[in-house]
Amino acid sequence: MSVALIVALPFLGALLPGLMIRAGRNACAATTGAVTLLAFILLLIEAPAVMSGEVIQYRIEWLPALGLHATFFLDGLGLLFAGMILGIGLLIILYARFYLSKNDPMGLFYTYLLLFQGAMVGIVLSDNILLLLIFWELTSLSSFLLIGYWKHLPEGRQGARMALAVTGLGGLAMIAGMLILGEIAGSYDLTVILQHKEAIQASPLYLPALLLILLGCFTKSAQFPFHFWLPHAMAAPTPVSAYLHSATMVKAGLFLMARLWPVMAGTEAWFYLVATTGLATMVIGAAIALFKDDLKALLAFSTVSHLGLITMLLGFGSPMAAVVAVFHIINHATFKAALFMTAGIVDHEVHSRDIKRLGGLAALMPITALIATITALSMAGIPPLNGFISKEMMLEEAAHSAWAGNPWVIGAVATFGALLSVAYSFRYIAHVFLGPRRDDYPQQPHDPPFGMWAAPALLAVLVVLIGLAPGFFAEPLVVATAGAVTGGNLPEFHLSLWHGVTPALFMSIAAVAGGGLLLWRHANLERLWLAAPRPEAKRIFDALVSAAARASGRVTDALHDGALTRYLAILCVAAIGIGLAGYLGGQHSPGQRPQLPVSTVPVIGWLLLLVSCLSVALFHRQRLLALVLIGVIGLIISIGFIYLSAPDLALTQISVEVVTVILLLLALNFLPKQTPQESTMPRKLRDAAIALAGGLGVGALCWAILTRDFQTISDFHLEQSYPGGGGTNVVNVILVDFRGFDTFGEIIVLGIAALAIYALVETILHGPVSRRLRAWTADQVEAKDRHPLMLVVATRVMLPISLMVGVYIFLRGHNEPGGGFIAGLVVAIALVMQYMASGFAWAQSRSRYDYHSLIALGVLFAGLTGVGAWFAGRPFLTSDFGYVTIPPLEKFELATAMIFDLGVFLTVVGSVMLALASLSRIARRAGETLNPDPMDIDPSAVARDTEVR
Amino acid sequence: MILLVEVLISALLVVGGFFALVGSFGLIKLGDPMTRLHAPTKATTLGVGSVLIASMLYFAVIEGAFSFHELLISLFLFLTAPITANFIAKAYLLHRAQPEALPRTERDCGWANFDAPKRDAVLTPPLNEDPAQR
Amino acid sequence: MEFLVASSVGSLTAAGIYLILRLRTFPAVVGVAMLSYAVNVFLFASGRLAIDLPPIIDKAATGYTDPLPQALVLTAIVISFGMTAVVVILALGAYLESGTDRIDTDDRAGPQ
Amino acid sequence: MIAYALMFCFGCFGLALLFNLYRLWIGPLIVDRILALDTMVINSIALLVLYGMFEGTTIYFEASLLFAMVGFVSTVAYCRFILRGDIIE
Amino acid sequence: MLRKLLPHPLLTLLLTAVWIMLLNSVSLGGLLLGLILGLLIPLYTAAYWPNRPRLRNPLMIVEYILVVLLDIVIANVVVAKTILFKRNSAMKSGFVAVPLDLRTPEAITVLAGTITMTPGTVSSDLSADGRSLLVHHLDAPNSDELRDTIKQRYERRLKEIFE
Amino acid sequence: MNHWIIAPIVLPAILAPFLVLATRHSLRLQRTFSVAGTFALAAIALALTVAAAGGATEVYEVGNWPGPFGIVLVLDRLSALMVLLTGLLAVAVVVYAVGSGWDARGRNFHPLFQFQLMGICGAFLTGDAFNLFVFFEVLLIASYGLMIHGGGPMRLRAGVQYVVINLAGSTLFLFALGTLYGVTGTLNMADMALKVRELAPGNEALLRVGGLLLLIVFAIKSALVPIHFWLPGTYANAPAPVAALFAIMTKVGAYAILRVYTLVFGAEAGANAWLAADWLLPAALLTLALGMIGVLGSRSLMRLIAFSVIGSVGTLLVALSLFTPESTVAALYYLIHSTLATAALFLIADLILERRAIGGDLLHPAPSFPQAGVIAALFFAGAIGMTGMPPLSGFVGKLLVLDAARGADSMALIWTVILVTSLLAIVGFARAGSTLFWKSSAVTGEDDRAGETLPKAASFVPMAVTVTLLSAMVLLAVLAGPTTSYLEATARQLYDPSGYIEAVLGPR
Ligand code: NA
Ligand code: NA
Repeated sequence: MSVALIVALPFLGALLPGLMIRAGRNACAATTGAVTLLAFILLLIEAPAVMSGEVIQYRIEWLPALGLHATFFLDGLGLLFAGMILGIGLLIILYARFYLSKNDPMGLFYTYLLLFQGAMVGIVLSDNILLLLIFWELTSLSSFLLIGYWKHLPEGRQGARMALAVTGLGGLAMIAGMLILGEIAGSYDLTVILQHKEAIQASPLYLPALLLILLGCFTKSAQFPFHFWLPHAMAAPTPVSAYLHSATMVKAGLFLMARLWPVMAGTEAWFYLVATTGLATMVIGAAIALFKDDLKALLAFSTVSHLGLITMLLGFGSPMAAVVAVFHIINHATFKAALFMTAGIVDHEVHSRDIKRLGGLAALMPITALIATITALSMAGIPPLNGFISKEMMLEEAAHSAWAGNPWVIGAVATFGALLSVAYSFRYIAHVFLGPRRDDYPQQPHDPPFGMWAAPALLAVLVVLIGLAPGFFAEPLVVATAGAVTGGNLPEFHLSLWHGVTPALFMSIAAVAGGGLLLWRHANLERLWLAAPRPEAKRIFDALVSAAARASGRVTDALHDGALTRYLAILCVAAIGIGLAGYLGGQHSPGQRPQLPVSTVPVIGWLLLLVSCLSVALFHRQRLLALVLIGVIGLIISIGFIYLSAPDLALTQISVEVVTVILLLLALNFLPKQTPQESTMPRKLRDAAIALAGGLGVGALCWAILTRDFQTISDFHLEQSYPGGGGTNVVNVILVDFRGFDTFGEIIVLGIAALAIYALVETILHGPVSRRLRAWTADQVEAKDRHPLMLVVATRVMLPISLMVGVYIFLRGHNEPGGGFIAGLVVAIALVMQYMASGFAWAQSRSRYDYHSLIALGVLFAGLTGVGAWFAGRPFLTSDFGYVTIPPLEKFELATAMIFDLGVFLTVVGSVMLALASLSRIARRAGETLNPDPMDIDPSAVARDTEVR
Repeated sequence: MILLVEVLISALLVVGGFFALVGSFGLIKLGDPMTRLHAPTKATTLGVGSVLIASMLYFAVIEGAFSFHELLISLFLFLTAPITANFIAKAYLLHRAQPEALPRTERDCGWANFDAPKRDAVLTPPLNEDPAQR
Repeated sequence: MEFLVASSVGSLTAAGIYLILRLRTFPAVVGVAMLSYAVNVFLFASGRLAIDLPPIIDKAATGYTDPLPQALVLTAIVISFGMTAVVVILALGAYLESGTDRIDTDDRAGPQ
Repeated sequence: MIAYALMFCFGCFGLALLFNLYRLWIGPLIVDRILALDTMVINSIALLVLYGMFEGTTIYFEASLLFAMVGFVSTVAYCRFILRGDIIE
Repeated sequence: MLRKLLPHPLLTLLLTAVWIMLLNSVSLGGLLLGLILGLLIPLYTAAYWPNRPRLRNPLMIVEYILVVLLDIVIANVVVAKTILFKRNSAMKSGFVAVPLDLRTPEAITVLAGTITMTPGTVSSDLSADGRSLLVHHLDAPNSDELRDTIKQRYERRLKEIFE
Repeated sequence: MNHWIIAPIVLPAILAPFLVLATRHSLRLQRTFSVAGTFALAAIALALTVAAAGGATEVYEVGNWPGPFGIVLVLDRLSALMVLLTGLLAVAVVVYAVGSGWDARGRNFHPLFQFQLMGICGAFLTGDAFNLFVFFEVLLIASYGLMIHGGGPMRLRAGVQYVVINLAGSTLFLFALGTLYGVTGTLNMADMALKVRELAPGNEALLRVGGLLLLIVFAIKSALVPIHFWLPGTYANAPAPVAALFAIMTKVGAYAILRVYTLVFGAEAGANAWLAADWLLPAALLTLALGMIGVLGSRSLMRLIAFSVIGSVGTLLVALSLFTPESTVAALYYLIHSTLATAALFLIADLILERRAIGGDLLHPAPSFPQAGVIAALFFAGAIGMTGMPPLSGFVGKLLVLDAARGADSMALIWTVILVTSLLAIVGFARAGSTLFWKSSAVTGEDDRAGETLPKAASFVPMAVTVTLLSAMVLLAVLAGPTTSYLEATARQLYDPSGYIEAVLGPR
């Protein structure tokens, strides 16, 4: 339980700093510190048991489907890392309290810091590798925030993004690696995985898993060639650099290598990948560090170098090397965190981190100088400090390792690395603190307040103590930790300052001497270094990312440039292609259905249709003509429907077509009347080819279906129409009864269309369009009479007759072709006729129906008819009907379906009229005037008027 | 009697077909849109009219069920055909005819196509309110 | 007869496809209308063809054509009418707002 | 006899439709094409009536009626568009 | 009161007839429903037909219809002959203005319709004040004669019916 | 018969006309009813989900006509889940729309919104192929109305494109349905499944044509490459709350694919089993790749999010295309997640666009804006969700997808694409976020404080909604166990369609 709590505490506490900042900066820091301290204490409570070899576990079931569980375990390795994370974390919190300026949002900083801390603790205490992945990614995210904390600095932004990109890449690789590992081991639990060394190393998937996991580790731990992100992350505030980039996050990779050491290490692949990478990183990092003038950059690359060292040790695969690795991890954490803090102090006091502008600070800030010197000497590996011991042991291991059969390569290169390390460490001391006292500092630097140097001082003390008495101060922890790393087969060893006269001693002496020499000739070497061509990692990375972004942008823009016509062409080709593939992919036998005979008139109709289709394609640029042709096609299709026994379809088709044409004409009035000739010939040919392919495909499909027999469910509808649905027009009974639900949806579509049109017109009329419309002038010659007398008179007679026809079609629909929908259209067309004759305004002023309400009522009628069935305990839309006889009249039928159909009727009328009304508003905004009279000239009215007026 | 009616029906059908054909033939034969307008408006109405009468007779006598639908269709056609012709003529006049070439109205105004209505309607400014909302 | 219907559907489709690939909104709308004609006939034809067998229950009838596709087509006609109405008004609105009736936009710079 | 007459009549109206198609194709004015369409509608109505006689059924009459109404409205609409631009003003 | 409930008695009659025509059968129920609709629908549409003219001489309508039907038949034969046998260039087509004495819009419409449906003439436009009718003739050697025929044969009768 | 099954359709279908009829002139009343109705819908959906969790497939025979002759609605775990997701999303969106005042920027927002919900719920519940078409149309036409809500030239032009492409899609839907009916003679999906099993071999080719055309239709809806083109323009130009609601729209396509190709073309379809799988996987991988490339390559915020939607659809369909119970669990989990993530991101984008006076939608540095800090945090969280990083549910979802791909023939390819595109997304979102928030603060220095003057109350509701959506993702991650066990049961139901078929057609 407490293991889980140690992980959870930083997360739970993460909100507190944000809240406490109102109580002041001290309270904020204290709260953060208290949370961390609490976790640290919990850890210490468990420490004795762990040191004695116990493993503490805690498990919460989370996601069995995946094998992802909240399981934690605490062993020596976990203890060391968790202790480091929390312990150094405490010091960083203290340090940051004084480091951050008043302008920096401190609450946010501590929140991020706690999040990061929790994620780190999570990594080192996870027993489930998927859970570990989660924490792993969380460290990337929280470090992104921490690095970018000073968001106004471009370096901070770039550094944060680079760190995120690189560690993100590694994290993703690791996901794959971990999943493979889990696959091999049959579990995602580390405690289980660590038992399966043989199975894992024998698996063919071992190498991919290893590569992927190492990619994650190397990126996180800034191993060559992924070392470049680390220095740029140094744009972060110094506490962040000290914490993330020396003590914790960069060690996550090391931790994982150590964690998986028992099952992954010991193979050739492991050795060559890990040891070589480590060695290379150690030397390259050190070389770069030597020539960095920025204090933090120097320290950053020194960190890279030391991480390489540790990686190399882990790569050796021998238990003793692992022991050394663990020991150096501890030592590095102590001196490097302290060094970062001294660098921060210098920056804070002098306002510069440029070595070239520093020097002689020992006299001005003696305490800082002392701390820096001790820790830097430890970094250089000078006795009697802790760095010396672990470096000696490292050189010893290096001396005993052979690379590709060559026994001295590793030793030599490692010594060279150590030599460089000595050089930059001495440089840090000599060029910053020693030398003549300078007077060109903007203000006199002096030692900071106690709170700021307390933390590094404590670490410096540790550096000395471990150096002097490693057996007492470090050995138990190293034993416990290394025991965990090596999986129990720990060699006999003893940590001490003096190892005797070993090859390592001579290597060490060579390193110190060579390092001194290098520093002495530093100026000359620097000239050489600067003159030498070397890849600037940041520039490469930036170029890579921006090239990727640019390429992505180009691909994206090229594909998604808004050319709908191309999108549609692709859609058509895709549909044709997949249809063809489907056809070719299955058995096909030609149909056996006898075909209907062909007589002359249908052939003529067919000819008409074909010619009209061709004409539409050819003449479509004359838009009015295209609409006339649409009219022709609609007419022929309607006749076709009648001929082929579908009278309802014919009625619907023809009336829908006329309303469509009217709508299109209304819209066309404000659109260009001609389509310009702008397609190139190849394009036309391409489109024609697609069109022909589509036409052929659809035609062939239709033919294939028409010529084969089939069994259909509609026999039921034919049988049940009269007895069950109470109507002889099966199509209508299907519409209002069997599949009334479809019709319900359909009228809603219509209603929505009208509402959407209305909303659209409303919106555009309230926008800039309104102004443009006011300035609109007709683009074609206009006749002078708006409402010719003859049409007005004719419609006066036509309207009542048409309404009669509408009622008739409505009433007979259940038994004969017709129904609510067609009736609605007939009535709408009759009204439209009236509107065309006498103008919208006049006609509208005669009937004050609210079309919105008509639509709503229609849908409600239909819907409530459906709901009504609930009260009879029946499902939605269950119909009922009965026959009524009132003498002396004939028997007639009453059906609930009629009410439903009435809803359909109302919706249709309302929708059509609302759409037309909306369009006429555009015209009105375009300057059209209202007509108070139904016709332009009424000769009889003139006679009457002269009397009245 | 039946035979007589059959002959009558057949004759009507033949006449109807013939006139309809002539009407549509005129539509392609005649040379100028205004004259073309004559062909379908007249010939076709008689063509369709004959067919409608034939149909009425047919259903009444041969099928034994009176049918009045045809009357209704005729009513519609007779009501609409002149209006359609009038509109087509106006559309033609607007774009193809010179107003000066037309005979004078012998009134103090021109033809409605080219001259604004004499007793002009009192035009009101555009309303801002939405007619659909009233 | 089957051939006539199938080839009609094919030519309606071809004309429709050709038109929706044009560069202006109006031809596209006309193309959409053509396509809905095509698909309505296609859907209707999926119930096979029959002459003078309307699905009106009648003792004298010798058979009935499949009523179900007819009902489906009716629904489809109405729906495509609604859709056509919306798209044409939308095209008009876009033209009035933007001053162009080109159907392709230039999305490369992203929306304003 | 009626059957022959019907056939003749079908033929006439069919041919008439072809003539209409020809006018529709060549135009040259849009007015010509509208006229062709209008004539087509009227010829179609006759064809529907003939078909009703041929099949001995009256269920196609509503369609003829509707054709008449709709043909009128659409012709007027096309012409009004030419005349005034706005067909409902 | 009665006028409000029965704004168009003739129309009601016409609509009832239309209903029977639609039903295609005569039955008591059908007649009743037709009558009800014939009463209701004009109540709604009356607003669209203000200033309905009163027919002065309804019986005259029958005579008029017979005359016109006869003319239509003749006109068809004449036009058919013209179309089939006359060269396009030989046709004497052109416009003629017919001044109107009629004032009622309904009457003018009927006249214009009649002209369109009868021999070789199409009513093409009205004058801006509605008192002159523009008629196109397909093949009329003497346009004055044509105008007189129109006025004598149709307008006179309509004047009697409507005004 | 349980009438509640149809309630998610009938409630909005009645509410919408009621809004038009009774409350058209009062925005306040509209809001009250619309919000209340949406909450009621969510509550009903929750109850239905609880009912469905019992494991029985419930059928509602509309009009009291038995399947396959009438239209049936089917409530099983999958449909219940989808309706629930719709309900919850709708609550968030409607509250946001009201809180941000978006609903007042045009007419008829609430009726259109309710109709949209009706269409979506209908599509999830129906057991009839043609009825599915009808509901697709309902939800589409409502979405047209919503998409152009508020107007503006770019939005309208994008609207035209959206509508035209979908009209083409609807046409294709009917072609597919016609073909399937022409071959099987039925429209009921359960019945169709049976008919497919007994199909004469000579009809196979036509059946496949129909089935694959249908796939194209659903692929358009779910924005699968190469027919995804409509999505960026549409989502980038739609009003943000509408775009947030559209988060469920692509899922309708995914749902339909899952339903049809497990039920009709499932294991027992003989030679036509798993008809969609071979096509779906490569397309889904391409979708994922193009989507995330788009995230990296976008120069405006709305487009970036739109492309991330495409990417997430790709991930979802990759999982779906494997057609195993495990992959379906992963797909459905990811579906829930990506719906929440998409919605959250669009709402966050709206918060940004509402405040960013200069620069608008473009990813260029511009002066900082009020409340940038809080919104940056929200954006960061949203981006974490979308890119699939912990602790939000995207990470779990991605792990599930990767895990489900284990053992598939193309495992290496799938893993590579998913992981590499994740990196693209991470980099893309990081660039966008740092440009929007970090560079912005650099442009004017430190006038973040300007935000403090803005009335906080006005932005409380929108922010609260956004935070709720983000929290929902955390919750989804925390409750991954129970969620996946529901989804496992769902997948079991899907891969053994006999229960569904028996429920619809009776025992045979
Ligand atoms: Na029912
Ligand atoms: Na319908």
